Amino acid sequence: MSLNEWVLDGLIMFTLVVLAVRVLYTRDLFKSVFLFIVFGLIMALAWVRLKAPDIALAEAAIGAGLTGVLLLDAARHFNRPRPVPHPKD
Amino acid sequence: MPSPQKVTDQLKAPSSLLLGLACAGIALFLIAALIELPDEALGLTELSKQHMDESGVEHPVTAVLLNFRAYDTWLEVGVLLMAVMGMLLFQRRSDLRDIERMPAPDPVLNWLIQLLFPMMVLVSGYLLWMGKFSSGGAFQAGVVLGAGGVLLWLAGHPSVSGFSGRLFRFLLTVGFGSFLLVAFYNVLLSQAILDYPVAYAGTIILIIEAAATISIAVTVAALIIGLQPVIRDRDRTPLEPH
Amino acid sequence: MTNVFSIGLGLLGSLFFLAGTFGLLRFPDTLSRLHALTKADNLGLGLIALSLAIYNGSPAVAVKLFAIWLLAMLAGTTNCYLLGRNTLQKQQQQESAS
Amino acid sequence: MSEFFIGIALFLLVNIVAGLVRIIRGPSLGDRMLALQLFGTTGVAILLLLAESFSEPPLRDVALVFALLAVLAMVAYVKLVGPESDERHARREESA
Repeated sequence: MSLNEWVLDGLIMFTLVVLAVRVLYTRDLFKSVFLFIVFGLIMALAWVRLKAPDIALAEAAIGAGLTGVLLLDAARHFNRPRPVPHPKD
Repeated sequence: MPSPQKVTDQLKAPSSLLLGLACAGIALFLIAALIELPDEALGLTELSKQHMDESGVEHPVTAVLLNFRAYDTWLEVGVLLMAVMGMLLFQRRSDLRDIERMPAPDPVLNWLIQLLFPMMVLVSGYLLWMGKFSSGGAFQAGVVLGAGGVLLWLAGHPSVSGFSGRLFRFLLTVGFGSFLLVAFYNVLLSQAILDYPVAYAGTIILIIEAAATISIAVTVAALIIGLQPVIRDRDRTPLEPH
Repeated sequence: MTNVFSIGLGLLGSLFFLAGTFGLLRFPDTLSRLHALTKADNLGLGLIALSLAIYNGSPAVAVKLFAIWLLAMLAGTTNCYLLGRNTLQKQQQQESAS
Repeated sequence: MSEFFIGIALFLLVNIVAGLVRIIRGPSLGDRMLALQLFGTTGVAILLLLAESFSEPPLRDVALVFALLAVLAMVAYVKLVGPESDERHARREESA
């Protein structure tokens, strides 16, 4: 492996760990969600470097598309104040 | 029903110590298992390579997933089906017809989905077809197609909630069902449950994969769209014919 | 000769990405950052794809790279429109609230 | 030559890591969304570069899927989180 590849792998690993820690320890739910989406992107690169394009493909499809939508929706539900029961009900 | 706060309070008690101990135990066990691994991997790589020409496909991953260990994939499709059934049960509905509709798309979004959705269908089919030769396959293709469905719904296209309940349930189960049909046929001929004849293996795999793709797509889209609140019957607008 | 071309285009493309990142980090508000990013989206990726297509030489690969670039541009433009409108709506909401 | 492409990929990855500051700082959700959009495009470029330098054509498919699904998060953000969704929510409350 060339020096470039070593640095690339090292940076991917380092970023993944930092992102994972920050996703867990961030108070703001939306910030966590965004960090998690970036985590998915870097994870896809890690799968590429592990010579697993199949998993990278699945990670790209799920991480870039669907988890983002799902988690954004979930974070919005947590952030919005609970609906007060309407007097008519 | 205890509030979330109470649940966390209860967890703080000795049970969290127990949980920690259990986690540490599992971690130790995993580390021990890693150390105990034999030096020379006796993996099945060689075995699957030897039988590649009987699998009907040219990509080792697809061969393993849909031929050598097809029951594994079958059960995974089953797990997805169970997940969507659980969601529908929880929300007491049997289809997505009464789901809340997004406002109709503005011109730019409309233009976008008119271009992008057909492309998603195309790429999904491409990934499905490529599974035979290289990376790709039912799962990836299904997720891309499902993402297309979610995009249509987000943009306010009425087609997603326009599915009839019967068609929706058919599409949900067609992947699991096609595996079941092959298994049933093989049991009748008293063969191994998911053994394909070598001559037709490629075709059978493609058909099963296509069915699984559709099921996975509908499942994934339904899992996301189904989380939206139900419109109550009284303010439900009749569906326009589309 | 082709190598010189693709090295030049690759360097130019990465320069646009650098500019995009700079804009993202240094510009003062959302809308001006939006303005910086469109360059990285359209030109950076386009130049890198062109560089790779020239180096690879195969027409099939070139077509695929071109398709990916078109898709990224489609996504980039609509994303910018959506986000720009969203930001404006938010500003109007805040103004009418205050 | 493939070393050159890996070098550029590395440079682009450094760009992503630097851009993370915008995700963490914000201040608004729109800014974070914007950073995500840039990361998506950069990721596509990195994948294309790696596909060439390791001669692994399947990576172009990964890049294709990334480019295809880049809009999804943004449409979801605009429709589910932004002012539009607040309006929708208010309407639902009224009609209930």
